Amino acid sequence: MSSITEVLPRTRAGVMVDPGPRGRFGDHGGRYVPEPLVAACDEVAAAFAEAWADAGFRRSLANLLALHVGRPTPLTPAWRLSAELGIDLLLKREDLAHTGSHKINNVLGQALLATRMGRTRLIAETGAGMHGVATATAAALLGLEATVFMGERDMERQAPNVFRMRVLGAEVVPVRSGSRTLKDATSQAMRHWVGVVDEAYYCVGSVIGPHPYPYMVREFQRVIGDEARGQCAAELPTGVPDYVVACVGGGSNAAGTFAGFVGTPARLIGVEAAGGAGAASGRAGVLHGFRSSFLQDGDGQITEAHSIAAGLDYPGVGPEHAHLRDLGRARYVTVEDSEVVEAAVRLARTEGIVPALESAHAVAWVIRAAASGELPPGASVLLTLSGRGDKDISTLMELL
Amino acid sequence: MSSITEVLPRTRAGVMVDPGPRGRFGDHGGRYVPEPLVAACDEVAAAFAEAWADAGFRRSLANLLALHVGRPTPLTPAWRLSAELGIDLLLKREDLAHTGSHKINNVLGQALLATRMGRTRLIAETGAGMHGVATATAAALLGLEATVFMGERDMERQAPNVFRMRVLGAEVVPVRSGSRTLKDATSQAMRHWVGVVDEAYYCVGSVIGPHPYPYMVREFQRVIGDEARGQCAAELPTGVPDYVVACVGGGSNAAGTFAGFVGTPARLIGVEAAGGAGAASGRAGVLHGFRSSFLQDGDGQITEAHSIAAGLDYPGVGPEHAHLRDLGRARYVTVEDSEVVEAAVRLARTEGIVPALESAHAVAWVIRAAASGELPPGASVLLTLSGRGDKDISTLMELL
Amino acid sequence: MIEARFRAAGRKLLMPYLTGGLTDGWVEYLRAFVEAGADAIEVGLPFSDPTLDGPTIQEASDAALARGTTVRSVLADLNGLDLGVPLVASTYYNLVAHDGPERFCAALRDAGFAGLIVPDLPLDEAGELITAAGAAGIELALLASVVTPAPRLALIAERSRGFVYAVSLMGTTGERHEVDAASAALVERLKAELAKSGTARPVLHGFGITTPEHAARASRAADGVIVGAALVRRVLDGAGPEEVGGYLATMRRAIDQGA
Amino acid sequence: MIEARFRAAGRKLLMPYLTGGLTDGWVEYLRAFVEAGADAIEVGLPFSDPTLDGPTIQEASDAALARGTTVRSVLADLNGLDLGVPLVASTYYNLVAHDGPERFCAALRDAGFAGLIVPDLPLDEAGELITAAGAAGIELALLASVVTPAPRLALIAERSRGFVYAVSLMGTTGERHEVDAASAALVERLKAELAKSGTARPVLHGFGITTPEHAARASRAADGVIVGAALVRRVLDGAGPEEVGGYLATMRRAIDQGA
Ligand SMILES: Cc1ncc(COP(=O)(O)O)c(C=O)c1O
Ligand SMILES: Cc1ncc(COP(=O)(O)O)c(C=O)c1O
Repeated sequence: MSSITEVLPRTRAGVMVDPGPRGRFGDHGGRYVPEPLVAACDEVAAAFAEAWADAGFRRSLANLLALHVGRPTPLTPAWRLSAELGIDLLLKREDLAHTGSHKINNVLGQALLATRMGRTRLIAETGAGMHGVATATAAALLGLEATVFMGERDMERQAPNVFRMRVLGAEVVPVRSGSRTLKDATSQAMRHWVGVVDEAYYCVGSVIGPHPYPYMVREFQRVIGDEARGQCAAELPTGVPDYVVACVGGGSNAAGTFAGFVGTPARLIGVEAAGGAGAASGRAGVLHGFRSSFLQDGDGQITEAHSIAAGLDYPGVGPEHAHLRDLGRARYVTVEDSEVVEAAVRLARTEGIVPALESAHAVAWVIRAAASGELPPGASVLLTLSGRGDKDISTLMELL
Repeated sequence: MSSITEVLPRTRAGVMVDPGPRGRFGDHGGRYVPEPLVAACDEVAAAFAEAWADAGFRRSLANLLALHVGRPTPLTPAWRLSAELGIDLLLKREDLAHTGSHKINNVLGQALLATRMGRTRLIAETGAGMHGVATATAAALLGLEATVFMGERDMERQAPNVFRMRVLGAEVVPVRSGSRTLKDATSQAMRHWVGVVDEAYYCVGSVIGPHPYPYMVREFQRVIGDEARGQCAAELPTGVPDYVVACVGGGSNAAGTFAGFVGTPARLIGVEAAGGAGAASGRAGVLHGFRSSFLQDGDGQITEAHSIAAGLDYPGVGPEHAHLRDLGRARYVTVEDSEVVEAAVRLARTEGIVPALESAHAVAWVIRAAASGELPPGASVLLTLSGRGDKDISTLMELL
Repeated sequence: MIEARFRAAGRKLLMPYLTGGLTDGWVEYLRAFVEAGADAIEVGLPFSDPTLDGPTIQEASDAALARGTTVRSVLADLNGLDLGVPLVASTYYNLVAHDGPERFCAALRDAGFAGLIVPDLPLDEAGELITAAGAAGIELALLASVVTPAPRLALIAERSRGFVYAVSLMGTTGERHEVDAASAALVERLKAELAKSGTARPVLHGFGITTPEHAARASRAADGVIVGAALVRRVLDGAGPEEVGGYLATMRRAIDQGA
Repeated sequence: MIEARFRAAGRKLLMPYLTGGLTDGWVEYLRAFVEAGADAIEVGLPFSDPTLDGPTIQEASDAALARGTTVRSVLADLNGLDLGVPLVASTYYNLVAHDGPERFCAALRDAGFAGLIVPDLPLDEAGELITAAGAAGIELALLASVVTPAPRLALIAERSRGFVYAVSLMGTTGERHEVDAASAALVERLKAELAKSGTARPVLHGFGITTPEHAARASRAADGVIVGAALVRRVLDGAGPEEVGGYLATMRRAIDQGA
């Protein structure tokens, strides 16, 4: 037993574990919410702690993920792209999960929790619409109502997802304030929640928000990393990939992936949009209930993120990512919109997989890093393909 | 050994087996192609026979289906809809297969075969665009070119799939003749094939076309039925569902599903669009290289099918379905567009699954038959959900 | 009967094609064809889904059907007409199967047809129709293509009646810029097979004959040519019987001079 | 200091709110508020993402920021001004954290502020700011809500300075049609807690006070009211200081009569 612990580098001890009652990840995290929401957050925290310790709850969730979502998702060797890049690239296929992205893993967990707490309605914010679709889906499946807040600008660029939510019976509320994207949708969802805490459960879509959300969402997403770890062990001669790469908006797919590898020697790389790089270019700040790294101007005003990928169009990053960055355990890098579009098309044409533009950020970095030698020849790379590109098809076509 | 054979009803002996060198399913099937295509069909038949007998080929295909497509797809109990209908409904989730429908099962098989035959390009016809997307995907994955013929009318109503094919690098050729739907796209693909048999492989998208296509496509799709049979055995007290239901355009998802159950007592139900019911309302005829049941007028002219689901907008049905109908081994029923839309929305709102409008035909029949008592209370029903509804979202929204 | 007529012609053969019922006075085009020196005429019975035809004949089929043309109406239009050359019907198998081969062939015969071509009916599926056509006195001409292997070519040569239709290029009907080089080889192979079987059925070269030069070149090896889309195109563009017949006459001359 | 001033007022308290830097001569509104009988004034330091504010104050924040307003410019505008009533700053924690609590509080004090409200900083996270504010002589008022459980309410009562902000309804700032019934109960609970801890810090009732009647009703249980969106709405709609002050004066009268 002790030898296993010794193998882990010292700095990693206690990384990606329960952040304690105050939800702290180093300097980050916490619970910066108005007083009317404190009790609601407490209730969620208590319910989650109890549920997560309950084998019955875990079984129900695992069952839903297997029967309804199609987990485990495969680990696909990207043969042709690997050959072109001179590396060994493995794709964790969250694009194959029901509803088309990893968001459903988290949402089913939270929706089950909401049912357990006696709530009858889910509230959610959404950027790309994938979290909104996942929430609408979980609500339909469990017989709950759903209200989804979405920036008007995102509603335009991700129109099919708006339709999907409505077909699923969810109410989609356009948010017209600020940048009319994810940041403002999140603000609006929190405002709405204040008034309905008794009946509604706020289903946060990433590892952001007040405690316990960043912790809880990471736990619900760790199924990605846990599965991938086992799959890599079977697939790779070394058992563990040299690099583990995922895109980072709020950071839930990355957190879930990293959670499976944080105790291994794999290098963890989070890829942000150049125009929305909370971890890579942000400063310490507080928004949406948590302390983390945010884009802000010299006066401390949060600045608008700009990304071709609606799901990465967020000026901050989950608190645990800020912590992993501070620790040096994960590295956060950025790619430009143009690289992303190229990467999406390249993956489509080499592997027959049209990735979500969010996920294409991770692909873009791998392509660049393989070309520059930053990824050494022969390196094994696990990349979480967080979602499929159906929602982005018209954006891609316009740019082709 | 002999006892197993004896258990099978007499009429089922030899049903859904190899249709022999002339590709006959009772009175149906055959190979009605112009002389310049006879050799090409012979070559495909020989290559398929050889490949299908080759464990290495089967392994490669199974590998691709597992690693790339995400097979096996789950069998999802439709809990809430079952409760509402008073039956036990199980959904075979082809909507979760990579690219969003069962079409990929067949396409990967044929694309591997094309590679084996030294072809460098795939030709395909497509209606809803799912077969086209699957073909474009397989081509990208295996480094082939792809040319997809699609009726102009279908290109309009399934525009996102046109984009997907193009992003994947395929050439999409608009077909402006006739009804500008699947029938004409098929004609055009066959015309094109005549001129390029040496370099191109014609990747037919359903259990239609000249021998060996109906047989081969059924074999590549039987993975649906084989998986479902095993899953039902684990899930149902009786081991076998009372009913097995699938939508029928050309009939590939139904054929693949039925193949797994034809030797059981399960009743097989193929659901056609009322406006495109080749099996239920057609007469014997010959088109696109095979003899089967087709919609035609009093003069023997093929009439245009009309369905809200582009993938069912075909005036005929695969020859094996005509045969199963003649034998009474399967029954073919029809549903109206309006029932289909209602069924799609109902499934979305009870199970969180937005089905393809094609697949919603099967759901619509189950809903109707449960209400009318045709499906007795408590009946167990396996329904193949052939694809996801993303492509149909705008159609659904217009009608909601 | 066609074979005998052809042999009697003593020249390279010219068989123009027209889609039956294409225009109001479509039979007038047939008369003009005879005038221009046709040795036989192929009359298409329009089908909704002409899978072996290119854009021109597709358009003609659609136009004819839109006018209300049916197999019956084409046969009625030809009733009692004697053009002095054999008429060969061509259509897709669904129309044959619709009536059943026996009734279909009998109707053809009653309307004065001598032969039949069914491009989507390869040898392997043709048994029933061969029997029915034989019984009705209709000569069923089979198609051979440049990719047909030798043993099969022999069978086709043997079982074809009236003539053998040599599909010279890999493609659909329609106008082309040049005549395929492989065609001469196909024709040679066919003639060799026919010689082996002791018959001297003519081999007509079809598909893609667009200009008088094509016609002349193709009829060097073959016993004659079938000209379709090049004529139909002109009809669709509004040319009258005289004009279309005039064009056919230039082909006739080119063949006669070039051969 | 606020507490002392409030006690000295000897009447139910009225604290109007304005978003700092909202218009060119925004300080004139503050003067009008004093004229209308304000006992203190809450000045919002506009933040890009006012998550606890409803549409009116969101709009005001956006408008102020669009004019180039910053924390520094608001403080500068107030520099040297003595309105005769305490000024209470309100803002979100990011702006506090940006400068650091010490520097932020010192700057407030230098600009003449007496108090501070940070709606997204609950008790549990407030330790650092409580210390810094105390050191700078800024009174940090904490919020209490109708769902705050008893033991926590006691802590809030104990650690709040200047006054306690009773968030009467579950919702964001903004105009409402009626005053929530639960609010009186909250205020009673808060006063009981305050009494237990031996202090008599005033309890101000905020959120949703829209009409003079609301103000009168709310100030029956509470020691006074905070009025925000109802005033800001008028400013946004173009009303000048006199008009807005006039409206506030009707509230003052209603409170004084109704109480
Ligand atoms: C496909 C996909 N990937 C990634 C993201 C970003 O979220 P996160 O960083 O939480 O994984 C989104 C958000 O919408 C998404 O839709
Ligand atoms: C989702 C889906 N289901 C069914 C069909 C019909 O095809 P088949 O009858 O061959 O299964 C299609 C065809 O496009 C399809 O896209």
